[in-house]
Amino acid sequence: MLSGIYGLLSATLFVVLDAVDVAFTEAAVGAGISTLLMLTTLSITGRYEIQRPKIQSQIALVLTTITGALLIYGTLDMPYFGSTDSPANAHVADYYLSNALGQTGVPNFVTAVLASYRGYDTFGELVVIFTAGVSVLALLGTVSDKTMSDDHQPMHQHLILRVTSKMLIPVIMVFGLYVQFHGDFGPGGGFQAGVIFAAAIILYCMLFGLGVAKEVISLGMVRFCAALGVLLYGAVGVVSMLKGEAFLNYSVLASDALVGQHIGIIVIELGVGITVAAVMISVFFTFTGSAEEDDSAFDASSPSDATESNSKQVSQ
Amino acid sequence: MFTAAIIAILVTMVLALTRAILGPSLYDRILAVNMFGTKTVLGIAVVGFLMGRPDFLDIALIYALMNFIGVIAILRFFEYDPRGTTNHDR
Amino acid sequence: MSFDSSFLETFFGLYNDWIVVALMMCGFFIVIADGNLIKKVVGLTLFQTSVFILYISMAKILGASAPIAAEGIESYSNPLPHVLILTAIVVSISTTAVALALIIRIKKAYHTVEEDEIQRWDVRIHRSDKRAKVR
Amino acid sequence: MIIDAISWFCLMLGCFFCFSGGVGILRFPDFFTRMHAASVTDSLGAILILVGLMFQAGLTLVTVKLAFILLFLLLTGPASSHAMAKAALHSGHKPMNSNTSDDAAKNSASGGDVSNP
Repeated sequence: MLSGIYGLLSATLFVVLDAVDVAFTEAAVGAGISTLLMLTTLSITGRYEIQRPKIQSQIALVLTTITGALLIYGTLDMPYFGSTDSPANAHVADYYLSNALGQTGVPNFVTAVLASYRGYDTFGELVVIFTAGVSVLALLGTVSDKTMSDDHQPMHQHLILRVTSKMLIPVIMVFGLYVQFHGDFGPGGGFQAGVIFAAAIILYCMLFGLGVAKEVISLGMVRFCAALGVLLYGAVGVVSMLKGEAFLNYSVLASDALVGQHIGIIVIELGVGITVAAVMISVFFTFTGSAEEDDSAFDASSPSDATESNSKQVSQ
Repeated sequence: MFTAAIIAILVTMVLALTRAILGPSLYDRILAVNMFGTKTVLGIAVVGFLMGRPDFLDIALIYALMNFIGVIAILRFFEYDPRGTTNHDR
Repeated sequence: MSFDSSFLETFFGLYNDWIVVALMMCGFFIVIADGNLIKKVVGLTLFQTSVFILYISMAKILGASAPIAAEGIESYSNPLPHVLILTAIVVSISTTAVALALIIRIKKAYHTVEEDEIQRWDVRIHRSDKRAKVR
Repeated sequence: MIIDAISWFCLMLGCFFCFSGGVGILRFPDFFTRMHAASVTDSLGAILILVGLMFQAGLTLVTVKLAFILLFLLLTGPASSHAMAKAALHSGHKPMNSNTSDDAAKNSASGGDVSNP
């Protein structure tokens, strides 16, 4: 089950490889962070699973086969793979491809479309991510502050691993910055850089324990940064509005339109990067915090929530 | 020639994947997945050269990183569990 | 014979969609057949991934290159689906995180992540509620 | 010309090592022999393939990136192999540690991915 997730996502990366930026994101997010979160949850919930009656899955199998057959029947009308004149490639894409370089000065079309043409869209996505971070904190965040002061170091047996990672973490962070600011010219950008930066902190947290990691970067600061990134993005929009243009139209940010576009794109990518990194870090901290709280509860052999749910059934 | 290299890497990936699916123990699976990841890194590098656009190397780099972090995560969460066993429920 | 060649043409024209359908159905099967909530989340991510592949394969143009401007390259793949999916991936990880957080909460409240056991608990609590009201 | 030849030689040799590693991980009888096959050929194959690509690229930014990938793989590969071997040794040397036969049976029922010594 563990490796299943991992292997599948890496296979996905290969399929997706014709899209550089997407492959980049999928490698960072799908193979890295999502596996980490799954593993953390799995370590909390345990790998126990009950067997289900066969008949249930047979019904499901029949249902999926029928649905699949219908979908395949539906694909018969689809345009063929790789065709130039399919509807998806016909309308706005040509406009982007022929004008993006001249209007924004960014050679990476994906970044140009993401940050400039579809800036509203990206802003919305960023707010969704921020909201997700907030709701994870609302669901689990209350428990994690108590376990600040544990010197419980999970992997102190692995000296070699710790030394190697200590060497690697700064390199990873520099690589994250490179991805952040090189996103205009090659594959990369705020989303990927944020995830990479978060991965460095998460690596540190896994090897040296949550308490130590929280001394390096405190939860309050992470929360502050998550909000800061969204605000930075919004502020760019407001500034361009104050200068007499539409929301998120960067051309007015400097006297020259191209320079203005450049400034705008860099700043909003920075905002995206900060928010994504902060949300990922805070989600991981929260998950690990609740896992460790679980552990300490079991160590003290007085699982508080167990008694609570017991009392629930007894009292009613 | 690049094509030959890619085919060799793909075959190796299939072999590793077989081990990951068969693998009797958890560690066999981790080992196979780690190897799969390394081969993916090499594969991406070679594919970049095959397509004549070696911009893809950043992806290979981040994939190597994520592979490492993934292995550490599995070891971290399923090895020295302070409770002794991961499925103590029931 | 003519049927054969047209079938082959259809197959090579549409195999990407069929792969997507197969993956999607795998995810769907896991979601409806498995009671374990974590497995359901895994199924959902699988489903999401298949949608990503659908979009990206739509954007691919044969003979075209990755959409980063460079000298000597005439045609690029369509960048718009890439943008949509790039953000969608990051959003999907956020929603997955929320789902997993919910699962952790469920685990803490019910001590299980199996769907039918949770329902059994709910039914039991509901009944005892009713009994309390009758009294 | 010579550089091309060297590069192809490195690539092919690297592919051979990769492939033999793949065969090794599939055919060897127990975990530690498999680990030997996998990790040794992993490092060697990666070095050879990446060096071959470096010869192809010449002295550009691409070569620098390839060197970084190589450095990264050389640092992380042995480290993670070591960690894995150590972890396996720990759980293997105490055959019944944390796995009462009851638990082990349950595990094998639930998916069978826990070593059952």
